[in-house]
Amino acid sequence: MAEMTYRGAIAAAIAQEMDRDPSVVLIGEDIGAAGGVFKLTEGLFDRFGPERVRDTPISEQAIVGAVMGAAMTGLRPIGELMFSDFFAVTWDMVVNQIAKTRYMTDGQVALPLVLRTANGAGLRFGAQHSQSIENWAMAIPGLKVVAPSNPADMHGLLAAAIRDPDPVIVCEHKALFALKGEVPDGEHVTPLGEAAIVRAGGDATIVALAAMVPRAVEAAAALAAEHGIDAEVIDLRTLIPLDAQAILRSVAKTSRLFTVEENPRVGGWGAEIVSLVAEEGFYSLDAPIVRITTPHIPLPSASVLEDLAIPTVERIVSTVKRTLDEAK
Amino acid sequence: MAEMTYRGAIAAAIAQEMDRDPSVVLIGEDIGAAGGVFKLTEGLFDRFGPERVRDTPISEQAIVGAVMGAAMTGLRPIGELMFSDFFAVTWDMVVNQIAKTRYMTDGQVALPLVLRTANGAGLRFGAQHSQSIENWAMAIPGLKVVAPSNPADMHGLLAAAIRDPDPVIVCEHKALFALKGEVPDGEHVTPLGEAAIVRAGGDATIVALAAMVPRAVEAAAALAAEHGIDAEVIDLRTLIPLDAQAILRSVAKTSRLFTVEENPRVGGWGAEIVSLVAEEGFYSLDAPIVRITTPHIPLPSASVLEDLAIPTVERIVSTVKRTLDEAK
Amino acid sequence: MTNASEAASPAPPARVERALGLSLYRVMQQCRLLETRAQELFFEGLVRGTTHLGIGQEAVAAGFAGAMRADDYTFCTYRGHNHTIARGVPMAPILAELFGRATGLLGGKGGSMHLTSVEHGAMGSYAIVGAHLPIALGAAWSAQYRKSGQVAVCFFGDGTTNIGAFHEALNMAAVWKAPVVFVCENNQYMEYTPIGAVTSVARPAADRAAAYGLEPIVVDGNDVEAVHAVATTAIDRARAGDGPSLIEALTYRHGGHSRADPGKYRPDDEVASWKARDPIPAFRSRLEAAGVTAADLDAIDEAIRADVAAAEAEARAAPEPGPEVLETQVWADGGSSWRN
Amino acid sequence: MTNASEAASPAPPARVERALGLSLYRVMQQCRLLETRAQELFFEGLVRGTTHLGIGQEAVAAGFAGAMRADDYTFCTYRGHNHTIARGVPMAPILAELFGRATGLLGGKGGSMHLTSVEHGAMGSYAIVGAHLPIALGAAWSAQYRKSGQVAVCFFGDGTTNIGAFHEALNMAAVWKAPVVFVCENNQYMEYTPIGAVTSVARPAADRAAAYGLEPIVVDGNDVEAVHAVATTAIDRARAGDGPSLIEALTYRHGGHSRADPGKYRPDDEVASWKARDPIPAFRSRLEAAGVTAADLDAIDEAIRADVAAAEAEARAAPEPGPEVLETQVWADGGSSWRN
Ligand SMILES: Cc1ncc(C[n+]2csc(CCOP(=O)(O)OP(=O)(O)O)c2C)c(N)n1
Ligand SMILES: Cc1ncc(C[n+]2csc(CCOP(=O)(O)OP(=O)(O)O)c2C)c(N)n1
Ligand SMILES: [Mg+2]
Ligand SMILES: [Mg+2]
Repeated sequence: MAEMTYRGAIAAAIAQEMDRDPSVVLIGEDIGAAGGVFKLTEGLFDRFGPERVRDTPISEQAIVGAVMGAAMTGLRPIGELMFSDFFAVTWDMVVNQIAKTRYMTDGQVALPLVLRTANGAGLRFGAQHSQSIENWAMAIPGLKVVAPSNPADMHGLLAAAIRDPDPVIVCEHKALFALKGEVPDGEHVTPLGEAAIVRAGGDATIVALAAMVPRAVEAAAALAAEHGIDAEVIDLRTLIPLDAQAILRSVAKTSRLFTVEENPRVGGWGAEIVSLVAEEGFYSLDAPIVRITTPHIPLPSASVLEDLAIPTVERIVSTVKRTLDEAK
Repeated sequence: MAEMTYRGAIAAAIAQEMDRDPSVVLIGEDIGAAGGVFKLTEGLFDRFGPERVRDTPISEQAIVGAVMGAAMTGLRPIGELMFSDFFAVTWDMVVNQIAKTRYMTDGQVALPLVLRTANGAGLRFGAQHSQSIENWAMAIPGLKVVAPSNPADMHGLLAAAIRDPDPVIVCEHKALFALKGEVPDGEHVTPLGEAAIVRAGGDATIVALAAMVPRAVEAAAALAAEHGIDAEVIDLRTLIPLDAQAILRSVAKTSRLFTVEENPRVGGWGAEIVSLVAEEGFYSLDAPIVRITTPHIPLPSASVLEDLAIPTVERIVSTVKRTLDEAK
Repeated sequence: MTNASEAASPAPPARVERALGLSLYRVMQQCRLLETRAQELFFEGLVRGTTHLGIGQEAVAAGFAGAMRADDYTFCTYRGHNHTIARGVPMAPILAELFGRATGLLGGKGGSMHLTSVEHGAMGSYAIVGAHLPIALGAAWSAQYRKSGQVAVCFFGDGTTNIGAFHEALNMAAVWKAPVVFVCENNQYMEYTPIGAVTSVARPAADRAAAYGLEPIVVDGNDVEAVHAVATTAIDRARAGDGPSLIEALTYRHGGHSRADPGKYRPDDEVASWKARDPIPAFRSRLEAAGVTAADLDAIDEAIRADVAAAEAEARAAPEPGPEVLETQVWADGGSSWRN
Repeated sequence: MTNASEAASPAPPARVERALGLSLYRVMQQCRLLETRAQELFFEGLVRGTTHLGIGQEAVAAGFAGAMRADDYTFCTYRGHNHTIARGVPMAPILAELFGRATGLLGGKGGSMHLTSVEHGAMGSYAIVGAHLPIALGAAWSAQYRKSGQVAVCFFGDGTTNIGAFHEALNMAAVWKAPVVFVCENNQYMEYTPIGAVTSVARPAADRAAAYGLEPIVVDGNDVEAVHAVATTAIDRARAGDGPSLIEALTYRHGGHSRADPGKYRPDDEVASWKARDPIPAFRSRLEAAGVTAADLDAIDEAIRADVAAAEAEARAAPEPGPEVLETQVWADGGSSWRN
């Protein structure tokens, strides 16, 4: 085990896979000589050279299109979109081309590619640089979606995404870049599609993702300490494939479900989890299912406002407490 | 009352608003002299001239950007995107610019604009020309979303969208273009945000939108005739603003909820309706909530496959029947 | 087969050697005869959804395909039947795809707008204007990285030069010296709108070449020999590592934009003058002037007619796809499951 | 204030008349002194999130703003402080916005990257590269339709010339003869990457002008008089109905791209040579050569310093926004309610 930052785990996972497979290449803006604006790809250019770590112009459609063209002709390319908000500029390439081509060609075209991106809020960057777009990607058949919450998962899931035969969107959470944690030594790969029960509990299930996981864990501790509520916390880790069974099993035990997400109120991934349980776990439930989300607003830049917008530990605690109280 | 097609109602509503307000202008590809590839804007060019009905190059980013710039400087522009799939090409303009600018500028910038688009499946156009993207738009704070199911609503809601002070996405369903219906004479405007109870019933609530409304109505008739199940059918008409109360009131009465949508399985608008009721209407429910959707696949082009993918009357009937049977 | 230019001065003899000439002719006729039949079948209701025919533009497809190596890549648009045929993809699965049958090239999942045959280097037909230019660049980048010597050829229309993806792909290809040839088939119209009405320059592709440090190249897209020559030069250049080219081929679609569009927005004399320059009879005359007999050419036509008829019979007899394929091939495991 | 070019040949006298000269100088100094202080405050932690400074590029903002009519429109990028100041927006709400205070220009909702003041014609700062070019075109189209005589001026960087929206906006503006002036501030870098490394032509904007039927126009972006002259011509042309222009202004940012970036990827001598061509001391010398006294100029500087200090004090004293504004102004009814 080595201690590593979430940021460091990204470059380490990419290096691990580039060492292993010469068809892995990386392109994006300022990722090469400069090592990326968030220093996520530092050292890769020096180690693997300009043919494998390539700087691009500001041309997100060309970046993502090129990644697709390379993937269909024998490479395993990784494209970086500096901020996840920029997916909007190249959404056609992602949803109409990459996501649909295997199906449209009845399996003739394989697209083993990764699109990595800095996702989420917390850095006071304002509405156009702080979004959480994992829910956009989740709604598109043909994409897989990964959003790790800690360095070990960042490393393991990114490596798995690079090896995966399908297009994978990897959401790297900006607020977690400096987070430190243990990462197993040796080749570390974590299968896509397995949620992690990060805290076991019997009274309520809290489903979270990425930067909301540490908050959910902290909230669960507070709920136990202050209110005697023993919550189970599930880190989804990947939205697609979704570990639906982990959620259903947990709800079967706890009978109460909460989701904690950075997405704006309407149409976030939480709604999908709720819908799954409202259909398949309905008879286990004994309280309303409550989503804890950002309000349905663009994200504000001022620190106090941004902090108010994103779900807090206090909001999780009070929502769970109130819902369980009312259900009694 | 005049009989009109859904297609005709579009041009009629635009003409009504252009007559009324000289700041209303229309741009898009082939919409002028040619009257649009679906003949949705036929006659407008001859009547209002090239300054108000303007053909554009194939430049969706420029079309939508120009609409935004015009809206912030005194016009009430309408932009046409020929197929809703093309929203992906200009998604940045829609979600990062149009949706966020009022909030980011703390209300300085008003954006009274409409983006109209041919949405939905049924014409065997394949995966890149058949999508239902109303769920994409619904998830973006700052956008309003309209999706009419009949000529009268098409006329009334489009007129309301043009008068609305906010950006409105109007989804015009391709499979309904030829549908005929009565449209009230005189200035016909239908407020945004009011669902319609198109069939009253006490045993189950079926929430539908656009082309799924006639199917839900037909299914309700079959459920009554064949199975003695008396379903209430709600046509949402607008997703944002959402008539949540209409849904909650209905579920309070029927205790069972179904949604019928063209969206792929994961992350459709149905999930938002389910989540709303699973939280706020939970104690009324006595059966699982079931979404009837397209599978989580891109849309196939072959007629038989496309017909299998989109929710059918039979699928609605059997799903409602089975769910109610199992709940007994 | 009558020759539309008979009334004019006699055709000069073909310059290309006989085998190549016959092959270019054959490919153009394959395109023409298959599409002509497909259009009839659209009106009969057998071809469903939509079609975008390239009748009149065959010389571009044949000229380029004839200059490509078997492992080179073709990227084209919804108006892609010609390019797919030109790479040697058999007719029966193409027609079956247009009919939406199980034996279709894409199993009925893609349709007319998405013809693809990876084994023939036909890397897809793309229906969002402009999207495939960056994708073709990506294939070229891959070939460059793999040092495979492959070249990507990317076809698109005049209207496509005004969309953002065009610009991004051209710039990045030029910076990377990627082995890709961008071919604008300037058929004068973006759907129903004359290209000049929505474009800030007279030659939508050629007048943009300098913006990417490239030479402006214009070719008579109805002269299959001229196309073949330009294609050979550009492909050789790409293969040699000298980077991309942007070529504007002037041509015309004889029919409407798609489906049942009769193309009435076009002046009659414009249509007539372009039809008089139909690439197929023009090239036939040249071949004859170079000594190929009418009988040889007629035999080719007949063989193709027979192929089309056989393909049609096969496609008609093919079953509709069954429900079991609806949810296959969303992901690489062959299925559509997104959860456990 | 020392003059960096003192060592070189003496400055030629300013050509513009005194009042305009002083005004251009004042605007440049306002930009410089406010941004210099903002940077210090960023390192103190008072300015949050991010900033992108235009120190070194002030001549472009001042030269253009000085040529605009009060009701003309400015569209700029995240590197937009200069352009916002140049339109006359007061300093206190700008600084308060950078601090995230309730009295900020955007109530703390937008931040440094989105400065907007509609009443001053500052129609927004846009943080997705390229997005505002089509939006500026739309404002110009609106002015054209309303026959208001207004012109939209749109500023962007060299890196922006490689994104699709640039291409679409330029073509559509040219076809529509829209009254918009596109101004590329070529500061030689796209973030940390030299523009030449990712661009297929030497002059990223000027070498693209012909692709839209426009004249290539290059101006010394560090010479405020030259900028003002070019701006006047282009704005007049747009106002007269003669359509858009694309202008490339050569300039340099003295500091890094954003936040704490020290800009170390740039060669020292390159930085030094551009700093020696700092637009402000250069213009000061010209003003002095034209007879403006150092005392007059010092007085301007002092007044601006006092303004900056007052703005800072005001912003420091301002309250943080309260929770009650979090959900306001999503929609025109003032709120965020999306349901009943
Ligand atoms: C992004 C996008 N916008 C619009 C369309 C609709 N559309 C399909 S073909 C076409 C015209 C294309 O013209 P051109 O590039 O000249 O190709 P041609 O059809 O003439 O071969 C348009 C506007 C589309 N498919 N994609
Ligand atoms: C679509 C998009 N891609 C990438 C970025 C990240 N980014 C912000 S500024 C910048 C460089 C812009 O360079 P240039 O246009 O020269 O402007 P400058 O910063 O030099 O003023 C980049 C890549 C962005 N904001 N938007
Ligand atoms: Mg064309
Ligand atoms: Mg720059």
